[in-house]
Amino acid sequence: MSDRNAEYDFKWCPGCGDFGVRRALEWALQAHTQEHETPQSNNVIVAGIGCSGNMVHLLEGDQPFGLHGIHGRTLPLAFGIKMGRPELNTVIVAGDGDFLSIGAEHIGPQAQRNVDLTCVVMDNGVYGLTKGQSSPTSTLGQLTSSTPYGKIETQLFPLKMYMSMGVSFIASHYSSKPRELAKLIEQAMNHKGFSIVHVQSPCTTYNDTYDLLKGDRKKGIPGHAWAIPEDHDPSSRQAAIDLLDRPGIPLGLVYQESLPTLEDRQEEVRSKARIRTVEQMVETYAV
Amino acid sequence: MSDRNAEYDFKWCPGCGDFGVRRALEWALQAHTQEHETPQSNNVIVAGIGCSGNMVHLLEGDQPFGLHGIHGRTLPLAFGIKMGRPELNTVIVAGDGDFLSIGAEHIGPQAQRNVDLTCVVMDNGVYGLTKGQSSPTSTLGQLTSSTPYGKIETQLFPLKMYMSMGVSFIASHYSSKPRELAKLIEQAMNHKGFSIVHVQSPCTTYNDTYDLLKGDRKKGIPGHAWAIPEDHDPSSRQAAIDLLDRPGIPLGLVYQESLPTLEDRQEEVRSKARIRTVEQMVETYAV
Amino acid sequence: MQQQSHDFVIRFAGEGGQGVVTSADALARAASQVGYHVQTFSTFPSQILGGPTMSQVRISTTPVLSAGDEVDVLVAFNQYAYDNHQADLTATGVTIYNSEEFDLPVGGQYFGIKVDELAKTTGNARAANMIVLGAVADLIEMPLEYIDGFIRKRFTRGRAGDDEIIEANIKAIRLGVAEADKSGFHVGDLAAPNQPGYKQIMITGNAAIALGAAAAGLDFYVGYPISPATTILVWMEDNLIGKDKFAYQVSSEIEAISAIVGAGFAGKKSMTATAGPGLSLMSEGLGLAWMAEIPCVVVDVQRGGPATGLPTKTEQSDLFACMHPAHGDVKLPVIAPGTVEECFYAGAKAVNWAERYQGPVIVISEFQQAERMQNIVAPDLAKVQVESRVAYTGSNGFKRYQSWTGGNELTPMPVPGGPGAYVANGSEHDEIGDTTHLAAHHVRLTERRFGKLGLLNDGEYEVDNPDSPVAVMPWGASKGVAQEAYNALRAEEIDIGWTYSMFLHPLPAELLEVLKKKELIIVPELNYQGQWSSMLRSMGLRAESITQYTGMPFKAGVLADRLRDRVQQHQEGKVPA
Amino acid sequence: MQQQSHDFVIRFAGEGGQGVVTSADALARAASQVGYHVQTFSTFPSQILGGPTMSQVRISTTPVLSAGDEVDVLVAFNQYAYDNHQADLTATGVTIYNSEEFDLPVGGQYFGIKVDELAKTTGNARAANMIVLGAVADLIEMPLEYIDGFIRKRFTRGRAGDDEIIEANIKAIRLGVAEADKSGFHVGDLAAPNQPGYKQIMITGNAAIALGAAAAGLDFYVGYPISPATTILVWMEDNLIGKDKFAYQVSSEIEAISAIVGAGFAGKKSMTATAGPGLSLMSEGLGLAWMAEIPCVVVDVQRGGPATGLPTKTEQSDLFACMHPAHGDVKLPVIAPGTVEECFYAGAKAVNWAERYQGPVIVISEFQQAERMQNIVAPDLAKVQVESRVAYTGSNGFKRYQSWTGGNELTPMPVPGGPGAYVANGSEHDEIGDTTHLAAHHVRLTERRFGKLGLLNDGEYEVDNPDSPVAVMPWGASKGVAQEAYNALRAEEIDIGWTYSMFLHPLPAELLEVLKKKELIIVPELNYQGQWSSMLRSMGLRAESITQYTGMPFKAGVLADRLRDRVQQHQEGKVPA
Ligand SMILES: Cc1ncc(C[n+]2csc(CCOP(=O)(O)OP(=O)(O)O)c2C)c(N)n1
Ligand SMILES: Cc1ncc(C[n+]2csc(CCOP(=O)(O)OP(=O)(O)O)c2C)c(N)n1
Ligand code: SF4
Ligand code: SF4
Ligand SMILES: [Mg+2]
Ligand SMILES: [Mg+2]
Repeated sequence: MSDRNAEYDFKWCPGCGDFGVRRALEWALQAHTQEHETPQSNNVIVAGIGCSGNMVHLLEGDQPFGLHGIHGRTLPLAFGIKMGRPELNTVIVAGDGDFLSIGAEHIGPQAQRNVDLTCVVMDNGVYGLTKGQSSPTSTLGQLTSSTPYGKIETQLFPLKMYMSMGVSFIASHYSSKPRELAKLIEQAMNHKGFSIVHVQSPCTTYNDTYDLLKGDRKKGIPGHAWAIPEDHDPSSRQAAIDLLDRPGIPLGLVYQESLPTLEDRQEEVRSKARIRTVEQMVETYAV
Repeated sequence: MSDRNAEYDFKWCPGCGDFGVRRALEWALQAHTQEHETPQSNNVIVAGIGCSGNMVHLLEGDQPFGLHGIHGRTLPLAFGIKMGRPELNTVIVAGDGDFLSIGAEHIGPQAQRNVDLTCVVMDNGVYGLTKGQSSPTSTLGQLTSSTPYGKIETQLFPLKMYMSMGVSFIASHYSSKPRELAKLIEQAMNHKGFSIVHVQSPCTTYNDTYDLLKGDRKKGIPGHAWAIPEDHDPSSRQAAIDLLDRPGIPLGLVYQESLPTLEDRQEEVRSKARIRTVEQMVETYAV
Repeated sequence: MQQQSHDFVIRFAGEGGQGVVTSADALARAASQVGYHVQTFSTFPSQILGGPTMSQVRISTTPVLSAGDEVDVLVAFNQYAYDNHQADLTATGVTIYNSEEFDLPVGGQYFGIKVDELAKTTGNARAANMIVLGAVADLIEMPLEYIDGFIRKRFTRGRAGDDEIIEANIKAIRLGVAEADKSGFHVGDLAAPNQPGYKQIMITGNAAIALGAAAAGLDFYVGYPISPATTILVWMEDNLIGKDKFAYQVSSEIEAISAIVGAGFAGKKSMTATAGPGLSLMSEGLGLAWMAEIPCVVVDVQRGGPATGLPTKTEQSDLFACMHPAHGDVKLPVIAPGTVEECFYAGAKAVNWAERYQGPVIVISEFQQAERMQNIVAPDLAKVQVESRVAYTGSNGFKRYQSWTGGNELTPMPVPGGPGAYVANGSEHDEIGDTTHLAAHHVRLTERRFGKLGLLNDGEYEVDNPDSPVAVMPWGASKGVAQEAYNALRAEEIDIGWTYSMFLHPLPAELLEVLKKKELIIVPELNYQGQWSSMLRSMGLRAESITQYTGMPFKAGVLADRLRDRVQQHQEGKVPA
Repeated sequence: MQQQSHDFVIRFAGEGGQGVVTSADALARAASQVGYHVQTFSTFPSQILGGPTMSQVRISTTPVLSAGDEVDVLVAFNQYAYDNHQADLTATGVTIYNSEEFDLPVGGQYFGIKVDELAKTTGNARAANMIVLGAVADLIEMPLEYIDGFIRKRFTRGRAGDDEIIEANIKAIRLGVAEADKSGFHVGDLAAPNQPGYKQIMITGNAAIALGAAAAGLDFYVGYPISPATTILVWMEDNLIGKDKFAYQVSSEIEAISAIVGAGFAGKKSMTATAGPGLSLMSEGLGLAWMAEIPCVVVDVQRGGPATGLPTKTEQSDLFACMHPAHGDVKLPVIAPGTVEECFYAGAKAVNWAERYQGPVIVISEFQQAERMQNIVAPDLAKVQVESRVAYTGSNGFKRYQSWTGGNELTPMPVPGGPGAYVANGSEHDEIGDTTHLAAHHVRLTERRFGKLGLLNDGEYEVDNPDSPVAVMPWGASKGVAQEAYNALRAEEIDIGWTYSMFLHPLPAELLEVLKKKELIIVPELNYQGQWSSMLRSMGLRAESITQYTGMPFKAGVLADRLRDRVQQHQEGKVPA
């Protein structure tokens, strides 16, 4: 966290998309703490391993708590935090490799539990920190240091996968619009349940997709990214599915559904359960 | 493999669905070896850990090769076999816990590679071998030894997940119709690409769903399982998606798509690649 | 008057579902209620229903140290059971068999009972077990009122019909007695129990670990099913629930370890339990807990290994994996309870240690102890100390990962929601948890991580005959049988000492001093490599193992012989072959 | 005539992107082409672009054992580089700095060059590095034709314009020389090289491991990116491709280990490479390979641990994890190459061992060796033996898991598609691989699994001054620096012996005999716990460590001092504090 810690020796490359995402996250945290009148210390950032995850050390200003664990385990770590301390606003920051490759197994269970977590996934279609190997969102045929003859796996489409897994809040955006992105992240934090904000955050060094995303007005080349139309109804599953059948990167809230959260269901169980003191537990073994 | 090995001490409970699946698998292997005039030794069964996986020891008659590894890793083990030896007919037998819980991370990558594997998943909605805990396909609220107050996770719908992940052959059936099931498994073996035959294989001891699946004609109670209509077009993604939106368990071939397999793409790479002898590799380091 | 026996072993054997376990359970409870010491041992088949099962009860007037090598009374519910177990009978042992299932040639040391037929005559077909129990009681001359008392207690549930059931069962007992009388066999005369002056409970090793952890204030449990640890998960689902407490089944062991690290970071006392395969999957997560200094407890209930191994067999072969579970410089605190009673205190101490040194703690138990049932002194909860981490309460800007060079308390740990925000980091880090690769931080924090272990210096230990140059040092569930063997050798006046602690790491300092003086430390352990003696040697001690890797516990007699030989060799100055 | 120096250390330091590494690389190649021995050592920042970087070249007339403690010539591309590295200069050391970037007060042992400005005058801005090289060459009196020759070789690519480029670079060299002359500084007089009588290659440790494995017939490689092992994955993607051969990036280390086990089972020679965090994730899979007896190779290129640790630092702290990676009774063969040359033979031997004993083999290397570039004797491929498992060729009904009680060949292994179908099983099993829990099978197969290790008895080793009661025994990449320290002590006629093998398990039997005779074995190792000496002690040897856990390699001088002290203490009969 540069200002607190001059010594910290990682820096993002000039132009890295993660700069924009950091701004957006800082704004969202501010807005959230103000709205809920909670202290910054009530926020916990659970970071993946990657250039993206290093964000937890690069946030500026008043610091939240952080957990920078091991590669691919942000979700189960955050699940443990949230199951134990539901009142903490817990936010995951991770890359496409961390979240969708080595950590892929953990998305489904959180969706089925509808744990009240907010995930900010920084997708650059490449492994940045290890210097440019292919990731699940790299395109078929893409040349990377680990695919010298082109990637031979088809590209994963995370948004569709989130839908099929029952994630209850799904948003998509890119790093160049921090203000809009901040709003989405804030919405995600306020959503009661499992939220994923999937952000295109280009890697200027190994996979610079800025032009692709934005296109070129002068040259009349349309960008891959397109704003979700005003009239899209995010509460409609079918509308969301249709939206995701369109090519390119939608910008905005794709889907939001209000469902019981893990916390709600834990409370239900507690209300049903026969709650025993330790003394009573011992008694059950009396000879 | 009871007849070869009197000493093997695991038995399925009377009525276990896995008996029917075993028959079907034996028939499918026979048909496949006959059709392709390959020896039984060309078949490899990669088994998960569970009552279901024990099938690899219970197959009767002429024996294929088997790999009975560790819990949840059938797919990457089979991927290694297939990538190294594409000519081997490699079949996975695993349970819902093994395939969809601890092993869930491995489905996506095989789908994106379209590895030519056949998976026979025996879904009984419970962990059988460990004596009846809940699994991803247990229903919300289901009472099991590990959910004394009811399961508080929503149920996973594997067929929909397979679709969204791009699995190129998806079939669904149940254990009580071994002849039909055998046909599907045989089709899956013949499908060039990643095939999953998802079988409802009831656990008579911990989660007996026979009546639920079949219903009761006399009492006029309809069964959950229903035959996929003749006119269903398995080559249509949309048709498959619509089919899966209907409640209950479809019986038959849900979806089949012909795509390049991993093997095809490996060959492509080989044809592009600059292939070097070890001598030539050494030369590249000459001072 | 013929002299009395103080110790009997009764084994019930048959198919799963024939009441093998329930009969053993009933006998054990009946005996314990009147003050006998009991211990049960059971083996299970791999299959789910049916399959050959056995469950044996050892009844004694003094504390039971092991399951017992030989059987005094065998109850065989089918032919297979008789064929496979009769060899374990003592010379005077007698078999009771179910003559509705099979028959045996006349003239052997056995007699048959038509159990179900007789049961019907009591008006309660379910009373079959009691007929068997009656016969057993008669053979060892256990006073019937003991069993009657048990029956009254068990079936007095304030329901209509209780009395009928009680009457039927008591009648069944009498029918069994009559059968045994008819047979003319007599196995011995069970001495009267010494009424214990304390409150006792009857519990299994796994339940005791869980109960101990709960007693130390466990808040959070997650687990993934695996034999023989599953019963801890089930126990927690039933018991660890309440305000701010919860237990939950997760999707894998990788999720389990990650979740308890998350909960531990968030301020919760958290735990999971698994067996070898799960422990291997927790490797990276345990390294994270060590590196980021997060309190949590992992229970490893060992089974036969490696890999999927032997899920229903006992072994002590995960010790290396528990001490050094991950890459890098890591050595975890390891507590290895050796009795059902120690299981309770191990569970409690593990939670306390995790909180005290702010890191992961391992409890290593094993199959033979997991479902072993034993009557033990009821733990006095008032005496169970409950420790909680020192939570940071100051203002922000706290250096959570500051150097620590000793003292009786570790620097406090900030808790999310409170002051002192920092990053709990699995990469090497500076004082506030930011990643760094500077040598100075790696050096001082490596020393902090290992230095903290010095706070765990309160482990109890046992030493007997301290002046002997040779000592036996069992670990884990081999303790009881080793003690039995040791006692036998001491009775022969062989010069051998006893050294034991369930605290394998850190090893109590005073015990280490005792061990340094030994010319030879003999470690009986159930693994191939001799894992514990190998670690003792790496500490500079002269240790050697007596190993067994059959999947079964040691037998006291066999172990005594092997110990005797080794001690003699040593006395004669021979180096072992 | 002034006397000549046989050994120089030149360090280039600056921002990533300023040509630090390319300059070092050019100097190393130029020197090696004329027959000097060279070794490079570099450190990298955590960030991807820019950041402080340094790369140093040691040039010697005799084989280079370590990176070198002190620097003779420092090339500083910016102020930060000068400030952070000038302390490492020898008393007579000189700094060349880029005076376009910063300036230094007059009067120090340094001089500035306006590199880019001068480069332009050559008509080729890219020639900047050559100006620096010219200056360096002049300072150490390296004949210019050496560098000219290198330039001609490098830029003669049969393209139009080659000549212009060559000319410009040669001109740049002369400009650099002139600058150095102007400065009046002179560091020494580099002795002439001994033209090597053999073919040599210039290669890094990671590439050498990969090349060695390929030479032994590797078929199949999968890997997941992780520093410092990623370059092996990239190498394989570029090279391991052809009929029946393939390399592939998978989705995790758990998939990687599982995939190579699958491929190994299917008859392929398979390998993966990772670092500590990945090794921890491979724990369960390695146990499976051991249990089911599947040949495969895992390379662990160590970095600082535990957990995510220090990805760009060097450490030798994964040894425990490599030997005992999983729960249960497992002890894997471990090969720890100590030089770039040994990396090649370690890669080859690992593949051969895996095939020979039908199980997993570990190669343990480390960061400091991964990207170290060194000119070594070109391996004679004709001499590299290639072993393949004995595949079963008989009829069906073969007992793949039969008992094996020794001999010079293991029982054959059936290959899918061929005869002898069986189940490769991670649960304990009978002869045909069906799961069993019978003691007899667990006993005989445990003995088979450990007995097989006896087949790996062909490891080479080194012993020097064998009669000394004390010996130094380094392992892994600390070998070179330890040898340098050892040579220094021997030059002082201190009585100390040398013992070394890259084969840590199984340890060559003859070496073990030598070690048993030692009163003291001193192990210099880069970890906190003294992992190797602790294992030696568990083998009954009198070993002790000299540890360092800074993330940096040992310095030869410092190590020599620590060794000298320890030897003296021993001679004076002192027990170390
Ligand atoms: C278990 C493990 N495997 C591999 C690594 C090496 N590693 C560090 S970051 C990373 C992936 C980075 O890609 P991504 O998650 O997309 O993040 P990015 O750097 O692109 O933001 C990998 C493979 C690791 N630290 N731990
Ligand atoms: C790593 C690991 N964790 C847990 C287990 C214990 N275990 C054995 S089978 C099984 C799950 C069985 O459920 P499923 O896959 O549905 O198969 P079924 O028995 O229902 O056919 C589990 C958790 C194990 N063997 N290995
Ligand atoms: S490598 Fe790519 S992702 Fe990483 S910091 Fe640089 S630009 Fe950003
Ligand atoms: S427990 Fe269930 S799944 Fe397992 S064998 Fe019995 S019936 Fe089949
Ligand atoms: Mg990325
Ligand atoms: Mg199941």
